[in-house]
Amino acid sequence: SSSKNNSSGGGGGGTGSTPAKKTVKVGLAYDVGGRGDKSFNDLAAAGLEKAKADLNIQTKELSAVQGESDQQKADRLTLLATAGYNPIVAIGFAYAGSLAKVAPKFPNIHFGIIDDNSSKLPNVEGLVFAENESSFLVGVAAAQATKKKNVGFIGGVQTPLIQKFQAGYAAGVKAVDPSIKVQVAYISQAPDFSGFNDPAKAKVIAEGMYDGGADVVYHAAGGSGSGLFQAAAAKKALAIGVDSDQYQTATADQKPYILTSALKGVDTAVDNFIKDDAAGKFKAGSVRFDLKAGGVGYATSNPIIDPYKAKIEDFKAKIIAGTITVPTTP
Amino acid sequence: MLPGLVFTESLPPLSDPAAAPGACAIAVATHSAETELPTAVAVELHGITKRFPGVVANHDIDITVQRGHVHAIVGENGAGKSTLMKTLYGMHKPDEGTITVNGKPVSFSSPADAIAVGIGMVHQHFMLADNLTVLENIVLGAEPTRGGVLDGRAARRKIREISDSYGLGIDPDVLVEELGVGDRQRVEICKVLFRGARILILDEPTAVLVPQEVDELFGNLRELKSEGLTVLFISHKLDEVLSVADEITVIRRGTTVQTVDPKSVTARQLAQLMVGSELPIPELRESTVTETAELVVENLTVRSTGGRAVVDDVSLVIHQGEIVGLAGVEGNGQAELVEAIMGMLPIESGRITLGGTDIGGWHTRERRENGVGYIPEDRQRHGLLLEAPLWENRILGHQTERPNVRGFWIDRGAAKKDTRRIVDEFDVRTPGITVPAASLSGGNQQKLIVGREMSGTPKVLIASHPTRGVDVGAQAAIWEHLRNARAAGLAVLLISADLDELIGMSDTLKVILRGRLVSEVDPRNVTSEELGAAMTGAGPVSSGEAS
Amino acid sequence: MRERLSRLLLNVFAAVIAAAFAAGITSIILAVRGDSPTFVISQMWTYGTTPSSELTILNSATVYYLSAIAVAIGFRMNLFNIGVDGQYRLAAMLAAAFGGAVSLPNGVRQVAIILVAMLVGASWAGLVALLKVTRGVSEVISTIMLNFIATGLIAYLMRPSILGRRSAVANDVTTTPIPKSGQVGGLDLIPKAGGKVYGLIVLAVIVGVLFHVVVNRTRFGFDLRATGQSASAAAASGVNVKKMIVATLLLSGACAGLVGMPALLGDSHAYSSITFQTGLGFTGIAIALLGRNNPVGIAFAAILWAFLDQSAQILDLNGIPKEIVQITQGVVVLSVVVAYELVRRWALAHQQRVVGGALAPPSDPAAATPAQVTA
Amino acid sequence: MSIQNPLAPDATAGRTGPPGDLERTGRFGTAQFILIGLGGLILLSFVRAVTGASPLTAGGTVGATVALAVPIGLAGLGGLWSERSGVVNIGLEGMMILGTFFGADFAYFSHSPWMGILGGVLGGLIGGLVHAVATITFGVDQIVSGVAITILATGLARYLAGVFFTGQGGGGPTQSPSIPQFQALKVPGAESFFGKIEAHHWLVVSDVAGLLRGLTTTLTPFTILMILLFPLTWFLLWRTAFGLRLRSCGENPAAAESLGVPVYRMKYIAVMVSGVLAGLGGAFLADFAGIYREGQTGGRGFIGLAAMIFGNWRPGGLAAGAGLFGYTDAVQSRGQAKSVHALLLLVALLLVAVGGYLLWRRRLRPAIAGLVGAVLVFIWYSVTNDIPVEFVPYTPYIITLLVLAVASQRLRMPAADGIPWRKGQGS
Ligand SMILES: Nc1ncnc2c1ncn2[C@@H]1O[C@H](COP(=O)(O)OP(=O)(O)OP(=O)(O)O)[C@@H](O)[C@H]1O
Ligand SMILES: Nc1ncnc2c1ncn2[C@@H]1O[C@H](COP(=O)(O)OP(=O)(O)OP(=O)(O)O)[C@@H](O)[C@H]1O
Ligand SMILES: [Mg+2]
Ligand SMILES: [Mg+2]
Repeated sequence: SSSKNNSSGGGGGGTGSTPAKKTVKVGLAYDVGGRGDKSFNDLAAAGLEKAKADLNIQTKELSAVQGESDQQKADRLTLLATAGYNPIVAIGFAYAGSLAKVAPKFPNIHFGIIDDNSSKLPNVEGLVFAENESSFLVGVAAAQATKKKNVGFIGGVQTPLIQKFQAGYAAGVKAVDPSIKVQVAYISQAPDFSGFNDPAKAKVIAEGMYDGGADVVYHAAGGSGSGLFQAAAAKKALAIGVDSDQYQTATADQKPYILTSALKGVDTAVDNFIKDDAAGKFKAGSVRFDLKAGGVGYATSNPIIDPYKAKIEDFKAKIIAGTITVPTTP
Repeated sequence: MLPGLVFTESLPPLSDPAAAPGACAIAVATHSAETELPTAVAVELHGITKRFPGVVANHDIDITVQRGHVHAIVGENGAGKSTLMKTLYGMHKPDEGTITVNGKPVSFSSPADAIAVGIGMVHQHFMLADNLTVLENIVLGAEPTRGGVLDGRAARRKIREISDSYGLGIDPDVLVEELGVGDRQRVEICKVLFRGARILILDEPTAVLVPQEVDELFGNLRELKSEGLTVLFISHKLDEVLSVADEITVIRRGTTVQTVDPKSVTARQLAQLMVGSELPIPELRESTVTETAELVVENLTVRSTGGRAVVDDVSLVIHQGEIVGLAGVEGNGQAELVEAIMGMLPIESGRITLGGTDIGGWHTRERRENGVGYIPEDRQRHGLLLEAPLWENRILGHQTERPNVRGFWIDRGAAKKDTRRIVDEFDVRTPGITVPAASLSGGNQQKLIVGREMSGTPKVLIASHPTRGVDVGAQAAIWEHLRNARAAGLAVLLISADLDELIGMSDTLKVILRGRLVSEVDPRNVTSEELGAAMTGAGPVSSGEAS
Repeated sequence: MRERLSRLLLNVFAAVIAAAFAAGITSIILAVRGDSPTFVISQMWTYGTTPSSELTILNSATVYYLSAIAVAIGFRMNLFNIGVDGQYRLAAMLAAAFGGAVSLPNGVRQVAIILVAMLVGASWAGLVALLKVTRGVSEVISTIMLNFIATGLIAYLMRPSILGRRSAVANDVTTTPIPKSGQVGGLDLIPKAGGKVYGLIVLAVIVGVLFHVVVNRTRFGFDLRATGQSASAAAASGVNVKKMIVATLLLSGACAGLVGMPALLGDSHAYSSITFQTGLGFTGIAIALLGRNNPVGIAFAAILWAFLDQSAQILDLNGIPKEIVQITQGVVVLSVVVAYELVRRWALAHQQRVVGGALAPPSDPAAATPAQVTA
Repeated sequence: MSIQNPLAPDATAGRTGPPGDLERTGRFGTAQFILIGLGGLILLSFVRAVTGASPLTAGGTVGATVALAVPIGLAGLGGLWSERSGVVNIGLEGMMILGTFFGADFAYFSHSPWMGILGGVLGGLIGGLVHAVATITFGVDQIVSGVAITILATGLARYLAGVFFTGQGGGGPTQSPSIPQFQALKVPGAESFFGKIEAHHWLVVSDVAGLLRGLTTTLTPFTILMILLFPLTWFLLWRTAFGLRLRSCGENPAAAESLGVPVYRMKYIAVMVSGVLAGLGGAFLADFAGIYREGQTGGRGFIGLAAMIFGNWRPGGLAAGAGLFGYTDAVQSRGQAKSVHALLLLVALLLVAVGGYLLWRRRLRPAIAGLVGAVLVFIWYSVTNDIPVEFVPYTPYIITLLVLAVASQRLRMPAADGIPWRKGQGS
């Protein structure tokens, strides 16, 4: 649905005193960690920055704290709404419950929410991603890169969302070669979210996987992921990043070992949502950012991925065509 | 008590014995030392005043202590003895006055300063860490080291030397926790000697000791004296004081009353100087013993966690109106026997019956509900909630009984009313019943406990050291209450380290040794020396040997 | 009564000193960073006192209160129940599953759910008691361990094949939602707040009153406090200390079980490991001690805590890092307890003076008073 | 001679320990410890062989055990110092958080992991100092102060991270950029030599090789230094005059004061060292992870506290507790469900051993309980192939609790632990 047809410039009905840019007040409610978390929230922030290139944006960004109640989340959204921000983007499905309570009170404000499509309200748009599809593709890459027919997956916290990554990855690996072994580990269980912030533990788990025969390990563990990259560099084995292209942010000694990353276009989603809304193209319901829509994908910045690209593209085409349906649960 | 008290200067020696009310002729100490060099004076306290919030604990005190003397200080509970000694030991600074040690004026800001000039103190309450060894307790603060490392061998050697030369019999490597009170007392003394103290302060060192141990201690003191050490000695036991001291200073209500020569004063006169009253004598009047056995203990055995029989096949009958005394050196199973009777320790075998009912399987609370009163040995650990107000302490141990409770509820009104009754009847000196128990002096805490345990007509009273550390006035009151209750048919088990109390207050007297009842003596014709001998197993008492 | 009044005044005085001190420290930090302290404080006050903030504060405080009472029950007996966190999470989860599964008439259902929560909380705490009285395991360790184990157990039980329900649309696993007939409606206590106060705030009040009555007015409470003040004296007085440990932990756990109820029955209606509020057990520890384990004190502490939580939200909006408030919270706790302590010392000295005066020194220093216990 | 000794059997009962010992040692001597260790190794080797769960004794597991145990052990050691002086320190988590931040901060900006150690020391010291001022000078409830410090440290670390790391490649309020790390000291040739033996999966021999491989290839200078702190602590606290004075403050401060020991000063030192140790634990964590990450301590401070109690307030016991925790954590992390399942067999066998020992000591009731437990665990082991994955990350907690439930607890905390002390109070 909403694709890359960015509203370039003021679009219709520009009220701007500025010649080209329309002024919008965008409110962002981050999940725990907020801007600067070098992960999910930062991707959203990047989307906001992108939107700034085209729009004259006043932003207000608030973030959640660990262990807060639904009501505190609702208050955060209300705070933004009453301060006149419109649209408001809630980053993370943890806001689903509070949004359901707040949105009806502000029928004239448009809300976007990442990773949730449960809302049927007329002023809420859910922005969800096919993480399983991007994970499938990096699974295909891993299956080709492994020499020992043994790969690994590290999940930060065992939640349905992270299991979606696991399911797609395993399916991708098996699609190439069903005999490849997939080791799976989660660092913690919800509501113990320490698994997203424990690089030491991720390092130990990754070392265990490499020692246990794996030579490619994929993580969906947020801030713990750096532990995987360290282990990979130390063991001279391969690792796969998540969400953003982690090859770009890795240290020089780790770079050679980062095969690829499963990309999740939270930035694109936020960017599009803001621009579409500014262009008067807000649509209630939900948008799914999948391979087809270009909302997810895999990174190719490390040249060592090149030999495997053909096959990956092959599978990608099949998924887009619908001949392969990627599972969402392991 | 006594208004219009005349405070006098203690030095030069008081020549006006009439200053003390009751004016008996008290010979004044003559100080041969006075004619000697000034350096013969070890300690001189002059004009010492120490105030606490609302209390003047010491007021214008003057004491001169000769080198090589045992100088006793006596006074009733709260007279200010400990406060004065703590001042001398640098634990707090006096508000006024000067301290001179060995002719030099000193000003201490911590015990370390006092230790440095050769003063050592054995405190009224033990200052020992249970979980450390004797050696560690002794060397603490004055550790011999070699290259920073604790030199255990040197320390051990030095402790053994001290122990041998003063006959202290100390084993440096035991945990203090495992020691009885007598040993603890000796460890305290050794601690002081280890630091090379030449001036020793002993604050009520004998309160917990039996006569033999007291003799031992006095032997040690004489030993020290002959080495030229000076001893300041506090005690409530006046005969002891008379036997060991070279000089006695009486303190009353914070100030020195008089310094006297022990050779020319009697215990009675001392008591009068202290409190202005007669020395109370523990004694029972006519026998009230009945035929009805109230508490019967048969073949009771209790084992320690290590499996040893700490109470070994003990049988005991206490009739209504009878006080059964139990004599024994501390640590011979008295505490365990009491705790077994109270249901605080599991019994291995044997029966305990109360008024004919077997109570062996009952819980402590049931026993108490059925009329067993309990005055514990350690009042602060077992008898009181120090931070709770007096009226809550009235409830403690009787929290299922009227008037404290009505059904499920605490009856605050009634409990407070009854607390007031106890405070009045037992002369507990307190400004009110809502102050915390900790703010009462030890003697008054004890009176509260005695009053509580005697409320509600108990059938049996287990009284462990009911007058320990209590001054002569309070002692008399407690004895009187015991006598009255006995006359009303109370059965009492009395345990005490004070042999005069045991002999005077018991209808029947038994001796416990290594967990066994070894003999029964007739309290009417036994001396404390004989009893003491029986307690140590040195020989059975000839008189009244019964089974 | 006069005594009580003066004690109350003293505590108020302490609180004022503490607040001033905390404000001072925070001001310094703010000033270093170049923000105006007065601006921040006035912002926080303004936002914290809006009706909708008041609503959130009251609701948060309700939950904090229950948690702190659960902790305080243990503290009153010298037991350190760090395990409230695990207890309430497990209780909320199982009670939610129960509430979603059974059908009972309205009214009965809510009560049944609450009872299940209390039962679960008590059982999880009972494990601690069992380990302590039979095996001598320190409750500090066992509760820390059991908090983590509860997480694993909840995750296991929340498997879609067991008690969980995977949402078709959202990325969440929840228990079956409790239908209307099992929910507890809110109260319209604050006009214009745009929401309702948890109906179970009533439960919190009842728990507070019960806590006070049971602890201070009953035999059981006396035994509990006695054991807390001196286990040896309590044992000698006939209290069965082991039984008391079990009873206290069961009660504490049952109370912990209630912590999740206001939100479950009044708001979320289902348990989700991901969105259900966590960490309340730890907040409870701080609040219990801040409120000095006293039901009224805890109420004030809970409200203060909730106020700081809530009013901090506004700082983000003004570009001031919110973590400043976390620092403030830490400082507030410290300065409040320091002020209490200073006032307590002052009161003690004062009491000594009074007692000393009542006994008219120096005529009889013997019975005078100090409250410090000699070692 | 005293008359007391022969009369009071209590006085001499239960005396143990050689004369050279300043404090009573535990029930086990060095020889017994070695024997138990050997027995454990054989048992472990047997279980590894039967179950095929090689992570149980792999060289990498040794390295992981050490890496996971050290931060916990250091936090526990911090607790030990503080509590030995009579101050309960529940703020270890907060001090550790400060250690992670300052450790990473110093290491990053100085480009030297050694400066990270210094950072950890400083960070912890700040926390320790606050705790000391609050609890010692102001006599604040020690638990409240600890809780407050943890809250404060969380806020402070985030605040400072925002200030220092924003704009530094990859850093921000929640994490630092990658920081320079210590490299493992590898004994030349050890890797391949022991590795080969290990690969044969011979009973015991391969397991020992695994152990040696771990020790010779995974330890960094930081690790070694931190491990040395355990014997150093033991030495300082139990063998020096300073240590005696410090411990006496935790046992009976009134007695200590009456002998001229400066109680406040000793407590201050202890609590500050406590903070330093916890801070080092944090710095170690950051060094091992190669990054500061908000929340990376993940409750390790509390687990350290538990390990300290587990170890009965002694460095050896604490090391055992932390080691047990680190080992099970390493096994579950590296081997996941299968290895944890294998641990069930180990638990069953250990229960048999304990039951047998108790039977030999004629302690029938607990012996039977132990054996019944063994049978139950064995049944569980044999009828399942796995344990639920949800429990896997929590294996260390379950095992620790089980060990505590089985081992009878003779805990002895310092007598004056947690009781506020005021100068002159004992007078
Ligand atoms: N630290 C203190 N603070 C306040 N008052 C104190 C303090 N120490 C002692 N007092 C008061 O000073 C008075 C004298 O106490 P002190 O301990 O010197 O008595 P004592 O003569 O040793 O009595 P006892 O025979 O009971 O040992 C007591 O009544 C007590 O109330
Ligand atoms: N540091 C202190 N602060 C306040 N009061 C104190 C202090 N030390 C002692 N007291 C009080 O001083 C009084 C005398 O204390 P001390 O320890 O000498 O005797 P006690 O054990 O209470 O009495 P007794 O010797 O008669 O049993 C008691 O009332 C005690 O509570
Ligand atoms: Mg005294
Ligand atoms: Mg006294």
